[in-house]
Amino acid sequence: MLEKIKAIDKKLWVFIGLFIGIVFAAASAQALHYTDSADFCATCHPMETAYSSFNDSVHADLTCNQCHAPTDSIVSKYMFKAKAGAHDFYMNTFNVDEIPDVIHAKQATTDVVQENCISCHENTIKTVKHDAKENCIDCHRQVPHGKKNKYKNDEFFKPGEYDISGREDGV
Amino acid sequence: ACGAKDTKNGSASEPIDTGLPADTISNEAFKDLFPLQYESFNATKDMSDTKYGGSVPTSKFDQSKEPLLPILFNGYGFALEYNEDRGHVYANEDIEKIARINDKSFGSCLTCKSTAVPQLLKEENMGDKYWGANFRAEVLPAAKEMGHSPIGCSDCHDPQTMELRVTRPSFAKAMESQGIDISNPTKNQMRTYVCAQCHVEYYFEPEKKEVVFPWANGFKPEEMYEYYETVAKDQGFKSDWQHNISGAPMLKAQHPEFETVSTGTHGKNGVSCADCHMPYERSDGKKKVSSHNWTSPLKNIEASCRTCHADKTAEELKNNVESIQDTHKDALDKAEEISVSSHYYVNKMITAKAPAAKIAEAQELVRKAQWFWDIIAAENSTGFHNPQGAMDSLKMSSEYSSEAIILATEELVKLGVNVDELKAEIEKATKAVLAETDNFKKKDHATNTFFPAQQPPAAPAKK
Amino acid sequence: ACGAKDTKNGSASEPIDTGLPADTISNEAFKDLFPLQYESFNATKDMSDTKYGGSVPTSKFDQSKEPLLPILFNGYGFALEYNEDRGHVYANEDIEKIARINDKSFGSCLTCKSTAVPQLLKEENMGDKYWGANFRAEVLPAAKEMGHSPIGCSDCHDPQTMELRVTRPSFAKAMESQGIDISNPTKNQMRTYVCAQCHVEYYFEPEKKEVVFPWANGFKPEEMYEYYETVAKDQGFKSDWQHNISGAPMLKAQHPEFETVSTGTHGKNGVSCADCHMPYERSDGKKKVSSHNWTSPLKNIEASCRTCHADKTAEELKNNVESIQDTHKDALDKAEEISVSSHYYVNKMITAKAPAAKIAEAQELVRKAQWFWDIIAAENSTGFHNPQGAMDSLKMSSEYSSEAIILATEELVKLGVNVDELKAEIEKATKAVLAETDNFKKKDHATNTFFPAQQPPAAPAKK
Ligand code: HEC
Ligand code: HEC
Ligand code: HEC
Ligand code: HEC
Ligand code: HEC
Ligand code: HEC
Ligand code: HEC
Ligand code: HEC
Ligand code: HEC
Ligand code: HEC
Ligand code: HEC
Ligand code: HEC
Ligand code: HEC
Ligand code: HEC
Ligand SMILES: [Ca+2]
Ligand SMILES: [Ca+2]
Repeated sequence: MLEKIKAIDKKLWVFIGLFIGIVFAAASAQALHYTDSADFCATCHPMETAYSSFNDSVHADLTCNQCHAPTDSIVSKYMFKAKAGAHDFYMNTFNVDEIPDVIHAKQATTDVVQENCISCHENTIKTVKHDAKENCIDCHRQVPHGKKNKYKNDEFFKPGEYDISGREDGV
Repeated sequence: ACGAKDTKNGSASEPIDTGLPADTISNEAFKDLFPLQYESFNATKDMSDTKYGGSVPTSKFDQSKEPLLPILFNGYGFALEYNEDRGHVYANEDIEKIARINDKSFGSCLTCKSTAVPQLLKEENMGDKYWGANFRAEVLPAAKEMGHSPIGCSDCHDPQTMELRVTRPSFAKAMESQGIDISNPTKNQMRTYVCAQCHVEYYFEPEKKEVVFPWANGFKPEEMYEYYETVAKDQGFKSDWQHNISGAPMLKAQHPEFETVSTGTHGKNGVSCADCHMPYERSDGKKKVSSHNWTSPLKNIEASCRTCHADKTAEELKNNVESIQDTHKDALDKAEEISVSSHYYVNKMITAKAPAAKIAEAQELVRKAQWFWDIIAAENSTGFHNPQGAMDSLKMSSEYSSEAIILATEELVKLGVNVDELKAEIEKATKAVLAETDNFKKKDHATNTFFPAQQPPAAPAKK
Repeated sequence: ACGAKDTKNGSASEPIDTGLPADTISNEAFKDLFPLQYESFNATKDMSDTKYGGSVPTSKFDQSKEPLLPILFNGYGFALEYNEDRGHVYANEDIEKIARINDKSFGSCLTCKSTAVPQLLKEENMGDKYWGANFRAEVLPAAKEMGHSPIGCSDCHDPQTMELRVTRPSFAKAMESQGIDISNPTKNQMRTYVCAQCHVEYYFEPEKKEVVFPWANGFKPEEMYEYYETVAKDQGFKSDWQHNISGAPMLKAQHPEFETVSTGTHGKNGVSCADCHMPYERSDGKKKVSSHNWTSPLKNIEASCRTCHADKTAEELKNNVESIQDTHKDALDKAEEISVSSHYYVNKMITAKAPAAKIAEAQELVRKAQWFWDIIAAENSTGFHNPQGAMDSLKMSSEYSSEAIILATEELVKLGVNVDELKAEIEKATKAVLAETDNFKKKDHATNTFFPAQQPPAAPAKK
């Protein structure tokens, strides 16, 4: 077991290196920006519900990483991005069997996102003690992925033609 | 971006052509086309339990379940054998084995067990004769002949396009009787409707023995009861059986999962059966499929509940459910206990020769009381599908049982009956039923010389 | 976390110094410092209603509320006058006016109405004598003298730092009696605890008349009842009053909002009172404040509910609440109706001279039955705070009332009493109460020559 964890860890670090390498090799500011964007994140199947639930929220104009990567300094941002990105990429490519059925935020994500809520909304939360609970999303449960039917797209709610035996219209 | 992209194989939005004949009814025909769903379906073979639910074969008469049932269903097949439900894959095996089926049972019983039913119902096969045809002699052999499966793909999917569909005609008729428009359902609704063709309360309309769902007045227990008192009675359907202790004309309630969910918190908020019971699973690592392993969602809270309740841990969710269920189970036990007493009180009215009109009045109350707990006990979520609604019904049940006992007490005391002795005899009979270890014999201890049977022997079980 | 960073004004981590004396009790002293909260607090003057709640002054005896209460509380002050609650700002006005207060009432009654109480309780003022001191002669004048406010800032805030605080000692004692650690509460908990010092069930411990919350065994109705049967009885507290119809030793239940929420869905999920009843609001267009306009959250669903339930419209949420409340209200009405009958049956037992032991047994059941509906009726959310738990308690109430009636029926018939006549007389008395238009006189019709009063006249109301 321990062996396995170590092995994974090693592979993962190789990936992190690789990822940083790729990112800095591509080097253009645009590439860096692209890897923050919703378009980039959504290239992965597992990110779909996150994308679609975000896409029709008031936060749809943001990039994913305005919430999901540290924004306090360039260094912490790219360190976090590289590690998280490498992990996602690694899971998606080499460890598909371990991808959970429903993806949930890890503690690091919760913490980073929380800091970002605060930094954008400083003005709002300055006008009132806006700190009753541990995290913003303890109240704002639907920001931006929390809709209870988030994996149901419009198609789920479109009236359709279905065969229902015994129905008067006989369809 | 690719949010709209299809992650699942064979989804409805991108109609597929399986190449299978339209009348395919064997699950095995789908095996190679949809190996993941097929495998998942077959996982309903697995047997494991949760605190109140799960799929290990268990008699409902067990001490931990509802040990008073052999008294409460006395005189009916349900006092003979009645089990917790388990995986879909066992449906045909279980109905063949169950002691409730006898040589007089008819076709209707197969309606929710076999993929052959929609075919049998076709004019060119049995047509409307299906319902009343003999179960063992005609219907079951015909279904086997066709190579049927237990609750299979074709019950819910068009075998050619794999679109969801409803194949049992009773559903559409009943929805329309309530005035619900089902002409253009959404996919979200279909994810409930496919289940609602079976997981519902029903009775056999007396003429053709057709399966009918009593929904014209609504889905609540009191609305369905109203239906039985009006529409069903007008049709000539008066009762499922005559109770062997109270002699009351009884109704047997059945698995009203759809009705209960619909009127509860989740249903009102548009949550479908499939949302909880068929969560998306990453079956072979890459592909997401809808789980076809219908069982307790508590076995896979991460995928089923936490899709919507991500702000809670699996442990918290399990505790929430169990605390609802604990409260519910205590209340159900109590309601059944009072119901048992009411049956015996009426038995005593009969033997003490109380006025016939009073007996009839008490029997009416006993029938009603039993309906209101049975429609809850027969529901398989131990209260979770609708905590408030279930408790409301149990409350009404206790009230009606008590009314019957009050009425009986008045008459019995007038006739000089010793109520303390009566209570002692009830306790004695109850204990005898509980003490019997052979489930099939439990029912025999519910009547005795003090409480003689009120039924001519050998009334056949119909449900 | 939000809480850890200093992003807010006047937060706990960045203590403010108001410059006010530690013993400030007047709301007006805070007016200039916190004009927005002050203004919001004063908005509790507004009067408007929702389907079941709201703040328009209304008698609980109204046809649309609980018209049977003058029978059910007969012999006690609550049969004289009992109103729906309204804004905090009216607390002192309402207690001064209420007919339940008389010359024998004592200090304890002011405990949850005035900001002077924590000061009065100090050794240098009245100390422990406060509780039992005369309300009109001693306590109220002392509070006025101090310049008290109705439920004011100092009840929940430290006047110097504005930190949340609990000022009524009964709360801490009761939590500790149940073994709940309150030594380091979170802010989230404090947002409930400040309310839980008043919105709770209580009784007056008989010696000092101190306000006590009966929580040692738990927060559920049956656990509090158990407390009254054990701890309270050992202290010498047997009942709040003797019922004027059944002669039973009764308990009066009071506003158990905290107990009910805590054991319900929201409470178990860590939602606090302030989350729903004090949502952040933009008061002057710029600044957000916590609403201090405590009233029905249904008047401001956008801020109160939709912060957490943003995936539902305000309309959907309102419908969800009202459908829970409709179901609840019907069940409550029914439970009260059966409870009324049980009181009259026992009255008849007394006049028909049934054996004393049987009367006592029936009275015990009547007491218990009333507790189980009253603890629900006295709760102000019409079931919403805990739909399943409330219904469970109503169910138990109906069961106990019925047991009393069953017992009574046996004895009465033995004594040759005509039960039909008894029922007719119950209906007559009930109708007389309902027909009376003067709320203060309703109670007088509950007893008559058929049902003579069981109480010596002029027993003073204590609660
Ligand atoms: C406005 C801020 C914000 C934006 C923008 C945002 N997210 Fe999130 N994200 C969150 C929050 C908040 C959570 C929940 C954190 C928790 O549960 O502790 C979350 C959780 C997630 C999760 C975990 C699964 C889940 O649904 O809870 C994934 C995956 C995710 N986000 C991906 C994305 C992607 C991809 C994008 C862009 C398409 C994106 N996020 C944009 C705030 C944001
Ligand atoms: C290469 C495919 C891929 C891409 C591109 C991708 N993800 Fe993911 N992501 C995954 C997989 C697979 C997981 C599940 C990993 C796990 O749970 O261990 C995941 C999990 C997550 C989680 C939840 C776990 C956590 O760390 O909290 C978040 C948040 C997330 N991704 C955000 C993003 C964001 C933001 C982007 C774009 C900057 C992005 N992802 C791009 C595949 C991807
Ligand atoms: C990069 C900046 C940014 C970040 C990070 C961010 N937000 Fe926002 N937020 C916005 C913007 C822009 C709007 C839209 C403002 C408007 O339209 O008035 C908004 C609107 C909102 C609103 C009000 C709109 C509504 O009706 O839903 C809430 C509540 C909110 N955000 C909460 C959060 C929370 C909670 C987080 C962290 C999970 C967060 N925000 C993270 C920029 C941000
Ligand atoms: C105790 C519950 C609670 C918590 C915790 C909470 N909020 Fe709010 N928030 C509210 C309420 C209530 C509103 C007002 C909603 C309305 O008026 O529609 C609100 C409004 C907002 C708005 C909308 C601002 C506006 O002026 O319309 C933003 C942005 C916001 N919150 C951000 C945050 C952030 C960031 C955090 C974490 C630091 C946070 N909230 C934590 C309850 C909370
Ligand atoms: C919100 C989630 C949810 C929805 C929606 C839901 N169920 Fe359930 N269901 C549950 C839970 C939780 C249980 C209890 C399982 C247990 O006790 O282990 C349950 C139990 C059951 C059982 C008994 C399972 C067993 O373990 O024996 C059946 C059958 C069932 N549900 C059918 C349905 C049908 C049919 C529908 C739709 C009409 C439905 N359910 C909708 C969550 C749900
Ligand atoms: C009791 C009803 C029922 C039965 C029986 C059933 N299915 Fe399904 N099936 C569903 C539902 C509901 C969905 C979800 C449809 C959706 O949301 O698009 C589904 C989805 C599917 C899909 C679409 C992909 C996915 O996983 O969501 C395929 C393919 C499928 N089923 C194949 C089968 C096969 C093969 C069988 C027989 C072994 C079968 N089904 C039996 C109800 C059923
Ligand atoms: C054709 C009829 C039919 C349909 C359609 C149907 N069921 Fe069932 N279901 C049954 C029968 C019969 C059983 C009991 C089988 C047994 O115990 O032998 C059952 C058992 C169950 C169980 C209990 C499993 C266990 O582990 O105890 C669950 C859960 C369940 N069904 C859910 C569903 C859901 C969800 C749907 C729709 C997606 C559905 N069913 C559709 C007839 C049906
Ligand atoms: C598709 C979404 C969805 C799924 C899946 C789901 N729920 Fe819910 N649940 C809801 C909604 C919507 C509500 C209503 C309250 C709300 O809006 O938050 C709710 C309410 C609840 C409540 C409070 C209601 C009550 O009756 O006390 C509990 C407890 C709960 N869910 C547990 C579960 C459990 C356990 C499961 C899995 C078996 C589950 N839920 C699956 C959407 C869902
Ligand atoms: C309208 C659909 C429907 C009809 C008609 C129907 N059943 Fe069922 N049956 C179900 C469902 C759904 C279950 C699983 C839920 C449960 O057991 O409560 C079930 C479960 C069973 C079981 C397994 C559990 C048990 O009760 O011991 C048996 C056996 C059974 N049925 C026999 C019969 C017989 C015999 C008849 C005819 C008298 C019949 N069924 C008619 C839907 C139906
Ligand atoms: C989840 C939201 C929620 C929580 C948490 C909550 N309440 Fe309520 N409360 C309501 C609703 C909704 C009503 C019903 C209002 C109506 O009928 O108009 C209500 C009604 C009330 C009323 C009667 C108001 C009136 O209009 O007359 C009081 C008093 C009250 N609650 C106190 C409390 C206290 C004290 C707590 C904490 C122990 C609490 N509530 C927690 C939502 C909540
Ligand atoms: C010091 C005692 C005390 C405290 C502390 C207290 N309340 Fe009250 N509350 C009362 C009294 C007394 C009334 C009734 C006043 C009247 O009707 O004259 C009341 C009435 C109410 C009402 C009914 C208003 C209406 O419109 O009908 C609500 C809602 C309410 N309180 C909520 C709360 C909440 C939430 C808290 C905590 C944040 C709280 N209260 C704290 C004593 C208190
Ligand atoms: C019944 C209890 C109660 C009473 C009375 C009360 N408050 Fe509050 N107050 C609260 C609660 C709860 C909060 C929210 C605290 C938090 O979450 O930080 C609060 C918050 C505040 C805040 C912090 C800013 C804000 O709006 O959240 C101020 C300032 C404040 N109250 C002033 C007052 C003043 C002035 C009065 C008297 C007019 C008063 N309060 C009366 C309970 C009360
Ligand atoms: C601080 C968050 C929060 C607030 C504010 C809140 N709720 Fe909830 N609500 C929850 C949670 C958590 C649940 C449990 C189910 C879940 O996880 O979604 C829930 C469940 C519910 C349910 C289903 C439970 C049941 O008893 O049937 C209803 C209905 C509901 N809420 C309505 C409301 C209404 C109406 C309000 C405003 C008066 C409100 N809520 C305010 C968090 C909140
Ligand atoms: C433990 C706190 C507490 C004590 C002690 C208390 N009350 Fe109250 N009182 C409340 C609360 C909270 C409300 C608002 C909720 C309600 O009315 O149900 C209230 C409401 C009232 C009301 C307005 C509504 C009504 O009932 O007509 C009056 C008048 C009143 N109380 C009088 C009294 C009297 C007289 C006493 C002493 C016998 C007393 N209170 C003792 C907390 C208390
Ligand atoms: Ca089962
Ligand atoms: Ca009110």
